[in-house]
Amino acid sequence: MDWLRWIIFVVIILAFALSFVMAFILLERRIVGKFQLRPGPNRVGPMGMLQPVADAVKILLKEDITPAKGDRWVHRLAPIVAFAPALLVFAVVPFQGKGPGLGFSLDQPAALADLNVGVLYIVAVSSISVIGMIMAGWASNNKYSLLGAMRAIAQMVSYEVPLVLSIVGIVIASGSLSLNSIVEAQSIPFILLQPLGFLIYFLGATAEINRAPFDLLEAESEIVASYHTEYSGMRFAMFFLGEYAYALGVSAIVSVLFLGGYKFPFGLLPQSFIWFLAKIFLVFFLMLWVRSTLPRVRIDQMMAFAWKFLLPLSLVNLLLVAAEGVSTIGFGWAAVGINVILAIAFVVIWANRFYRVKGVTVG
Amino acid sequence: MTTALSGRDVAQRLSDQFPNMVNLCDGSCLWVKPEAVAEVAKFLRDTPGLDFDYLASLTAVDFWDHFDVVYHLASLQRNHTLVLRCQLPGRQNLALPSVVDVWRGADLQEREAYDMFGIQFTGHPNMKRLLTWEGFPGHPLRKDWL
Amino acid sequence: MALRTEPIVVNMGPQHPATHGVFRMRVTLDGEVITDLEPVMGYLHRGVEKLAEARTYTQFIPLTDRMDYLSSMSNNLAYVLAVEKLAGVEAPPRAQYLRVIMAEMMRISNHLMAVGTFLDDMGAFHTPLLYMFREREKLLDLFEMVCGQRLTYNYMRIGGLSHDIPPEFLPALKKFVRDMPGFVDEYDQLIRENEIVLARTRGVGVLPRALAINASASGPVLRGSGVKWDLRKTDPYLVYDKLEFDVPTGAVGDIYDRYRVRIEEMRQSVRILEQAIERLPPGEVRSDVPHLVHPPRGEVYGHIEAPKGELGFYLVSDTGIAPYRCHIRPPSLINLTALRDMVLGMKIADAIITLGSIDIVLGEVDR
Amino acid sequence: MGLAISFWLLAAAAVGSALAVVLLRNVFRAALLLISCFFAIAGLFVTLGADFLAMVQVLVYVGAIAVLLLLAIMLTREAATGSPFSRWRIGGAIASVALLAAMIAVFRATPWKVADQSVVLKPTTAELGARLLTPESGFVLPFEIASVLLLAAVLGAIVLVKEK
Repeated sequence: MDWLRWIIFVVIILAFALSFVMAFILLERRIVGKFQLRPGPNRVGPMGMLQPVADAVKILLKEDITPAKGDRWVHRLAPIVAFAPALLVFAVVPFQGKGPGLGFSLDQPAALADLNVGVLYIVAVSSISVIGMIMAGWASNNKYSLLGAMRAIAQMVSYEVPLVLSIVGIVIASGSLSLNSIVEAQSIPFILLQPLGFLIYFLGATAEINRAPFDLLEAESEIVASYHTEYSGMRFAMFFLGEYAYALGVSAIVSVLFLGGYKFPFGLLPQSFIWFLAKIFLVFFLMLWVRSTLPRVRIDQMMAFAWKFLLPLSLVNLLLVAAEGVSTIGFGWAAVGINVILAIAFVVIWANRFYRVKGVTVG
Repeated sequence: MTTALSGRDVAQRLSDQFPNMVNLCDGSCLWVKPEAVAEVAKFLRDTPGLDFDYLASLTAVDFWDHFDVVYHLASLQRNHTLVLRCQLPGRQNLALPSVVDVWRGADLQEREAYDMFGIQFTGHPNMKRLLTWEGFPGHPLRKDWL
Repeated sequence: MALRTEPIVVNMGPQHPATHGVFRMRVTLDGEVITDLEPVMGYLHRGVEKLAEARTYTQFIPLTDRMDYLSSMSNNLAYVLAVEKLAGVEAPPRAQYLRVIMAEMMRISNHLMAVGTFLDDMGAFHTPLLYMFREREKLLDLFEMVCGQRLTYNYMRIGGLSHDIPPEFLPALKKFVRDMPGFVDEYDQLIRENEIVLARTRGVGVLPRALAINASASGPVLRGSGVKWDLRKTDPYLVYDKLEFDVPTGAVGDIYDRYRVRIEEMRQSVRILEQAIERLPPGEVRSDVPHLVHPPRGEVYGHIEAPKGELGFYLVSDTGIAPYRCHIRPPSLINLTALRDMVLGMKIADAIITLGSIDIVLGEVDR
Repeated sequence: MGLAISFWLLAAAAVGSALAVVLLRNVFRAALLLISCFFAIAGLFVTLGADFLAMVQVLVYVGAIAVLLLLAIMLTREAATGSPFSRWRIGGAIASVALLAAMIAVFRATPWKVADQSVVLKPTTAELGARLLTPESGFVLPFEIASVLLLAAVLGAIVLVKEK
């Protein structure tokens, strides 16, 4: 019953993605509120839980505006192009593995499609959304939007490189491009085995989905709302939801690639999708923490960070992982020790050098 | 404590350099002729002992038959002040040299004075209205503008 | 082969999230690099100087509140000091000390707002701002205790204050003074060593010392450029010559220096507050000055060190009950003179934080 | 059957958007349609069982090349009003027809192998890697030469930009 399985999974993924996006929006506002010594939205429903619903209703009733001198069709299409890939990412994310789990057992991995090129698929699909942003920036006929679109391109093109290179380390260690196999390969979570890779991926992904401190695309103090300045109502909501869907997607991918996905750390408890969801929340919380703490970097600093800091480090990481793979060290606890120490050393040394190069004296 | 230089003392120092350019001086102020104001300003800024490097305030006052342009100068090195004034007779075609080249701080203040009183500062790089819009009727701080 | 790009002219403002009000910067960009900038203002122009000519000296006090509405007390103070100088009256000692207390509270409150919004402009997503609002709130409560208002105080009068402080004010202020240094340290920890803040602010928006003086900059902008010039020291008014405090200065004149100067000034203001509370004498708070002041013919330029810089009032009297001419020297406006020089060749993001570091309030820029 | 339908749909989409790329006067829209053409071709790769190739097609052509193309268009003036090369129309037409003729000739002359069974979807990544980099297949040298070439291109680009 292949068709039935597909339909069930499409429904599951849609329900999962949309409900989690709603939850994330609320969570973000509540948690950031706590960071900022204020309660956050707490009036609509118990503990403000219905706030996203109220917002959604409000935003759907708003007028949908198209700029008079903009490119009307591109303007209308852009939110869809930006939003759809966010959902496509979840097609290959495994929620639970084959075999016995907590409570019930599955005869095959719980994913819509356990693609053999799953990692490549994710990278390819997530590079599409930037086209939606470019379309929006162009079609709005607004200078802030255009600046935002140009920033989007610069950001995407630069951060894609270290991002992919850090994934290659994972692929070498697990010997597969399939996400399910990557999870299965993590008897030791890859965050321990490749701490440097995790750092690079997390920073790169944060930049790719435009979250602080790399949220230059939505730098409201500089370019207002950049590419979605001219959007309102439903179409604005699609951009907004798309952003959170990407945050959800990145959280899920980080959980799968580095935190062992649906597995409980070190197999102490049986596998379950519950652990996976918990890890997603953990990664998302990390993003919130960064966002509510750090100021924004400048565009040239962000580019320099990608090319002069992340890229060399990702090459070092790749070399390290490959060397361990072909040598007798392998990917065991010995490698964990070596990599953690080396990661700390490299980050410290390179960070100092990075700032010296930029001529910034600290004191 | 800031000392306010008397107009008379400064007028004496000016008399060699700028004969017949000082209209009037008293204990607090120094009136110079409008055409000399930029040179006098430069002299006040560059002469050792005076060192008026800081233009605290620049404004104008409408006295019906004439306008006064008032410069409040200060010296951050010597901590003394001076009030320099310029009398512009009449109500039409008011103009005097700009002191932007001497003190950059005059930039926006001269524009404001132009906006509010209609006094042209010749030599100002960007003599446009500052607070009201282009095409605003009249100059609001004149006494006859109601 | 040289790469050529099309310059874009962007009108930042008057409605823009980061221009602190209705202020417009006409920016010419080459990519992200600023090649030209022209500040455009006047959207909030209310003709305060003209209004002054139609009001008695006392009636004008509430209007001064509405200029720099983030430091209304300082505006009150600058105005009444100028009028007192013109009319030749003086406030009783208790009023003088209370005025110092109000002015320094106002300075802390203003700097909290200035630093907070500046970090906000840098994209710190409101967290530092809300931390600073926590203390500003306490200050506003104190002001409310004194005069019943939280924003526009109208507390100073010619020859003193409108009324004495309530009994519960001093204990509350003492508690604030005791706690505040800890909070300033907290802000400092939050931001001072942050790599991103350093990378964004060091060497950005530099206002060299010579230009700062020549462009009539004042307040933290001037001191950030390394000029030790504070009217409280150089031309003391009220009882500042009896109080001990330091004038912090920067070294380079970049955004970071201005930010540091503001943080240090908060510490110094707390010091002043401590001493002023200790020495606060008993007695009247208002000398015998009639409501309708008739100053003798003449003119006066009175200036104080307001939180944003030198706030001057130039008053001309024709012996009438209203000033013949009232000119205000707004520090916010004049500090903008050098904005173009500070941001030329920088990135667009730098222009925003440079503007934030100058700390303007449009009510005062436009009056 | 399903494969055939999707093949024809994708082919129609690819040809249609490719035609639109050439015929549209709005350069930005033309570039967007070029992207849709790339997608259709990626889809064709999927129907042929070349999963790795399809993903690389999206990643490289859509994610990198098309995006840079859009950047170039955004930096161009008057991009919405039409292409400035229209006076080369006749020459362009002749060149395209000649190219098309050459390609048809090559297609017809090539002895195509026809798969004797239906396509089996199996992972091609490992196979591709082995073909490229094992000594037996002999693609190691060309592979390295290509990378040296790319490095030279990158260095050249840096030099060009530095001149400014």
